[in-house]
Amino acid sequence: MAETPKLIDSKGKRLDGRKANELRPLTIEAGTLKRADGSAYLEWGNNKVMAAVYGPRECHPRHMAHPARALVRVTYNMASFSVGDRKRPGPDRRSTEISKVTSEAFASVVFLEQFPRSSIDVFVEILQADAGTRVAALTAVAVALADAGIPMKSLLAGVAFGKIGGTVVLDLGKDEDNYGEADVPLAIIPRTEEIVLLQMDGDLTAKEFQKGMKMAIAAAKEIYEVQKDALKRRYAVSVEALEAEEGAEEELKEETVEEEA
Amino acid sequence: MAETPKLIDSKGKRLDGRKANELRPLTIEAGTLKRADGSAYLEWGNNKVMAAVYGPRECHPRHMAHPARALVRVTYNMASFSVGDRKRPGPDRRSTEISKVTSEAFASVVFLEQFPRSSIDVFVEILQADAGTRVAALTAVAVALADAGIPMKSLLAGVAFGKIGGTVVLDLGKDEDNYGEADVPLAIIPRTEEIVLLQMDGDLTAKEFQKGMKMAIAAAKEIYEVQKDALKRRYAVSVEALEAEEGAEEELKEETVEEEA
Amino acid sequence: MAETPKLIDSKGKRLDGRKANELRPLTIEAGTLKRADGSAYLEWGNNKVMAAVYGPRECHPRHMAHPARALVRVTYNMASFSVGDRKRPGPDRRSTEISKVTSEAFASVVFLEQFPRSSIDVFVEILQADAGTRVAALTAVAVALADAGIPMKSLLAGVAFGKIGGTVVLDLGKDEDNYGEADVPLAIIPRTEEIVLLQMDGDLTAKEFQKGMKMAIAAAKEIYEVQKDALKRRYAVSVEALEAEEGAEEELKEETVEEEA
Amino acid sequence: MVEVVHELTRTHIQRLAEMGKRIDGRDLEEHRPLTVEKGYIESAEGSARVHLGATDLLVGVKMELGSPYADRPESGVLIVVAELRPGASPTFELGPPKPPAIELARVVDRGIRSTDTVDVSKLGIEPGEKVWLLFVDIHILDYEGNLFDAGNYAALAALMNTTIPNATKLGEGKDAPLEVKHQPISVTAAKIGETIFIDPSLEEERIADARLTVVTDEKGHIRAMQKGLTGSFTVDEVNQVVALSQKIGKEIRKTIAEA
Amino acid sequence: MVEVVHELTRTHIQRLAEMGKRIDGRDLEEHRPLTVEKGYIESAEGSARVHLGATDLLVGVKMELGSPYADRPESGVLIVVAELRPGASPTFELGPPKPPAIELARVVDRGIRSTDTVDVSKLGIEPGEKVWLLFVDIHILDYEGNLFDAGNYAALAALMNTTIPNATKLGEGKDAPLEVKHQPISVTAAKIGETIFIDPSLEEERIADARLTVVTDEKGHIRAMQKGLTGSFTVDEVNQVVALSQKIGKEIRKTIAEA
Amino acid sequence: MVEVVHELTRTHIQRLAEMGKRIDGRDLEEHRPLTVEKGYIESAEGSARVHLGATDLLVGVKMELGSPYADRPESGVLIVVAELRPGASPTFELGPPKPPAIELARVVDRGIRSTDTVDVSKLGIEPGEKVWLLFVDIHILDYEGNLFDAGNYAALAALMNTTIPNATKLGEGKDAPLEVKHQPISVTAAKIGETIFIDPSLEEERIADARLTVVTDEKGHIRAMQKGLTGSFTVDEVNQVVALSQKIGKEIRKTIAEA
Repeated sequence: MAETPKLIDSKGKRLDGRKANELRPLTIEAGTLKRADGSAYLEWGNNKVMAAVYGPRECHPRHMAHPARALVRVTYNMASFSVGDRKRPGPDRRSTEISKVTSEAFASVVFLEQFPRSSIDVFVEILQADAGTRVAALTAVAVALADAGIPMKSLLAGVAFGKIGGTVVLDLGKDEDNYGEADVPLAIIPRTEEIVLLQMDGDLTAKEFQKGMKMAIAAAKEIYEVQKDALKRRYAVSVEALEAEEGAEEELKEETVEEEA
Repeated sequence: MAETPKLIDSKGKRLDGRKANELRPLTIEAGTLKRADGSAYLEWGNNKVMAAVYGPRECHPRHMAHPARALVRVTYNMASFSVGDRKRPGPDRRSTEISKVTSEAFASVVFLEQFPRSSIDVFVEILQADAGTRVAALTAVAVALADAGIPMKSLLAGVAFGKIGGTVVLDLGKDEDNYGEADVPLAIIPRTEEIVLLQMDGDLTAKEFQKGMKMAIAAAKEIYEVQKDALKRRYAVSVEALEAEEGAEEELKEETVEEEA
Repeated sequence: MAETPKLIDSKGKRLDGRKANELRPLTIEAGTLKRADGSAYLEWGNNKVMAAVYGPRECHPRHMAHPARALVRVTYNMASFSVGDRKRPGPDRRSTEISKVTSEAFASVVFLEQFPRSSIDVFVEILQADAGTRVAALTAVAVALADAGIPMKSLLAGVAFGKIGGTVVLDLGKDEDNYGEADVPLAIIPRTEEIVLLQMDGDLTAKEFQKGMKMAIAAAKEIYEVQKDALKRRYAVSVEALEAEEGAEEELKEETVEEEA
Repeated sequence: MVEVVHELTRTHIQRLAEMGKRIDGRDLEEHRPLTVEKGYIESAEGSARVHLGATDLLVGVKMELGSPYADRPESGVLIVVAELRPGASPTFELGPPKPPAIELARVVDRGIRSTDTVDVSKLGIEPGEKVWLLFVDIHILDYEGNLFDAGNYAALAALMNTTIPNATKLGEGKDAPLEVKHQPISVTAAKIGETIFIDPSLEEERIADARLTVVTDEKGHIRAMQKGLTGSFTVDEVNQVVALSQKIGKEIRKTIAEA
Repeated sequence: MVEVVHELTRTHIQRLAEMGKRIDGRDLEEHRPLTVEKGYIESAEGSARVHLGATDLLVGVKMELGSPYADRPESGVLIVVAELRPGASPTFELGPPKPPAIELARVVDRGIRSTDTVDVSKLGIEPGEKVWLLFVDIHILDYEGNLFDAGNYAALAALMNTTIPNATKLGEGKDAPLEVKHQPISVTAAKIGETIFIDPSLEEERIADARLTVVTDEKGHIRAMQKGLTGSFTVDEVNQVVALSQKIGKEIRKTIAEA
Repeated sequence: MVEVVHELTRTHIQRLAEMGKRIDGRDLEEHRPLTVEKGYIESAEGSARVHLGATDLLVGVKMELGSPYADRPESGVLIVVAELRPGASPTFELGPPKPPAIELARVVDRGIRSTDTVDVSKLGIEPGEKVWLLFVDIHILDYEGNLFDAGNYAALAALMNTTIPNATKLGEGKDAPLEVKHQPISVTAAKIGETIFIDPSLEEERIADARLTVVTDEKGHIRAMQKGLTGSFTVDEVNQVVALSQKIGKEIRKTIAEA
């Protein structure tokens, strides 16, 4: 094994120059695909992520439909060229688990009862993978769902914290993830600070965990601003371009965004 | 290849001290699982077997349902740790064949016409495998079906005979199976002596075959006593413990056992 | 790699003695299977091909049925022993593609609107493979469909041309295919000269392509005669043997053949 | 509807049986005409096409270089695969082998393997590294009943026709015929009501209560058995089928040897 | 119908919870009786059967020789697989592992791996060529809730019971006990309404809003977590579950060590 | 309903065609705007993102070390895979590649392979043991028609952008650009009624009777063809599409080279 690099210096500066509680650069664009009902493209550090939403639509296969509510199905997929060694196409155990917990996270915020027997199908593609792909995916999916006009209690912000060189830090980069001591991916409802996705492995004291959670909640609010901004830019364009023909549909979307704001 | 051990001595004594027509120790316990409709746990030599029965229940997938009778589907499975070299999970060709012939054997005794469009699903797990797992499985399944209250013409007893060192013997152990000259697994209706499962490979004259069949039929009656005993112990307990709440259902089961006795 | 053999001599004579525009020997027999609704067996060079047709019949799975027309599904399969190195059973990418384009070719000539919600299922087995298996398969399938009494605008003739040693030739043999410079499999409606299947790889100028197409169209008419002859022999027999019991059905078949003639 | 048809067929077949007759005119203990064509497929190392009545199938034997099993590093590997191709019957479906195909392959395999028809210990090349894999592929063309017997006959005939491609594929020595040490012959009986029918046709198979296959060798020893379907046999019936298998096996063995 | 029953159960469970009680008589922070039987399966290199209340499962540890991962040529390989066998519950189906089985395997794996419970770097044999593969197979027999904890307990107990088959399978040296360096213990809580229930039974699991599993080590450090289901936790609730996991983990660790 | 809409679209498209026009304003022989962005994905050895009108797809080229084919022990291996990701269209489904994805991959492959665009014989490392595997993965992001051409353009552009990771992955020598010897360009026509439309949009594709793809090289030679859908072409129409492919191919080749 290669030697562990020094991930954080005595002044708390990280390999890429970030401070402990600093996120990597994050940009989001909403409505990037033509065919999907909603979509979003996200770059976060070196992650490149595309999310597409279809629905609410008739649930297939039918026996999976729920008589009283919609099913949210998120499929997380890594493109074969998104990582150093080619990933074989198709779901593996890791992506199956991420798809499951991400679907559960969004089921907590979508108003499922409005769409009995339906499915809301979300496909999120990691086109290029840096660390933190699952929270990047989750953050993009939230915007794509809003772009599709799916009514939600709130957007969700995905964010991770971890520990490197004994220090609790936010949003691990690739080397930090490989050589660090803990990683805690989260999905947070920004306004209420509720936790809807939480995974962890590594080694943390209860105190370190609590410290990290505080950083993550603060970061979730930052991320939320970037998400809302993406949606506002999208609908600023939309209003001009689409007002006439897509009026009714757009109104619903606007409302969703309003609620968030 | 390793040298063949001497499987039987001049006095007809086998490696483990048994006589030619002697079974390995056999114990059965009925009703060992909470979720299943019927269940049984069996130890036979070093075999450890758990059988679970669900049904009669609605047959899935529906297109497999028979309009006039129930479908009996036995799934025989070896746990990955049940053998020396880890078995890969999932059905292989051997277990598929055993599941098929075992399902056919039970279809000969269950009163299928009482449950049109239904399935009776049996899952039998080899937790630890000695030789003779398929007849051990079959013997356990018969008890689990009775425990589930499935009406049957009769219990089935599973038993095998074979040939080692030129001698026809009952119930081959692992070394006898590996180095012996023939193996004949059977399922027998104890009272009528009808044969409902019969497989064989090896080398037997017609005379040797006839001799083995006689031994097997006698053994089936012994095994049948152990099966009935397991069910009696189960319902002795049941009567005390469950009389009040499960009355009606138990009556049906008792009747099934009565018929056997 | 082995050295490229000289595929064509200065007099235009090929390895097996054929001229540039000469087909390998071709024989077809119709009605070779008992269970199938229609069938044909073909030998072409060293290709041995069996085609079986079932239908029109209810389409399974149902969700694939088309409300206004029949579905033609051709499954092209190479037997595991049909080639030098054993082929693993099951569809591979090559056979999936051939099945798709062959299905599309036949959808252009079958009167699909006569059989809404139905499927016409064709299974064609390459029992022994020389070069040109897909056009051999296609030629056999056309006869099997007619044998099944499926109404068609026309039979289809399959034929290939290619380039070897710089010369455009018809119907490549195995060595010609391995070492040649181009291969162009085609399905042609003989009377109208329409192209319903066309694939190509290699290197051809537009002129060479045009030259090859002329040869292929002439050859398609030859092949068509062999196809019709197979059907006439089949119905000559049929008329004697089956007139009484299969009268009505046979009439339909005769008509189909008449139309062709 | 299908049920009703089966019930009528059943009654008809049973009535004929009382007179010792069958719907296709055979005696109860008579198998259908058997034709065996060895060497039908040139691309295989061995092959045979068999018609047993209207049942039509091909076996191709392919020999490839591969790795041995860890527990038998010096032995070649024999693999029997059956494909119930969907062209052979409206009841056969596309997709990976289902239980009936697996049972067929395993029963044919059992007859060959338990007699050491092929001595796989002679098919090693480099111990632990490289051995011959011997694939016996059963390909059904037309299914009119009794695939166990037809498959066994074609597999045996194809093995008798097999050439080890030493020169062609291994590049060492000469191609040489595969030695076939035994001729296990399978005979299958169906039980309908109380009657035993040898070599059941498709119509008989469909309504049969029970099925019993017995494979015997040239000494008349029993080498493999398989009971199927949901009915039962008495011990006497089993013994009767064993005796018939021994007797009929002799004839069939001769037919295959002479093909 | 099922929905209505769940709603009634839910109301009942929540009313009891207001009084700090549960339908099976336990306290909110009390786990079900745990029994651990190490060495239950002789054919495995290590094994344990665990009952957590009526939840009944087996873990077998198999050690086989195999190839390392390309990026860790000198390390053995640890593989955790869970099979929700269809005999264990009417809701489990035949077929390849579905998401719940995969999640179970991965959460149990995470607890073992993040603590280096087994030092895989000591399970290499020939770098890049041959290493020990350590399969931890979780086999569910009877499903009555909380498979994450039961699976973790059985996996740990089975590893503590494992013998490296140096002599038996590798033919070098002596069989020797596998060193188990840490004892990660999983404790799972369900949230129903506003109440936290430790070690949810099946009835509780079915109606739970959210689930949180926390794995702690012998120092009380957090080593793995997994939140599930469609509800949410507040940060305070998460911290509460962490504290409970630390406390209950100690007891359970003792029970497993002494089994 | 869908059928009716298609019929109306069809009538509309055909009427416009009579005037030499198309619903998106293009001429019949005009392709949609093409943008090519080489090097879009840093984690790949080569990549390109292509927009052909609203059709949006990515090709990533990955180079890995692996084993050669037995019959070409000294050559590298080129593998083209297409994934019709379900986010790209409501008609694309999860699961293993279906026939349309396989056809797409094989047609793109055919163009690259028949021209020896990449000289795989130079991608061997140790004969018979170790060679470069060159994976060309076509990942559809947004499907608005004519994937064959877009896939071909992106694959070619990605190959032109590819670096052989000699130092990075093999640890020998320096990373070096992959040599691209030819520029095969695919041009696809749809036939609707009697009219030929170049580069069909999704709307046109849906109602097309027949489709013809012609791949030509820099000399104008034909290197690959694929006819699809259930209609037919006359020989004259085929020749017409060949000529158009030669002509349009030149422009596109230039666009890709300059990207």
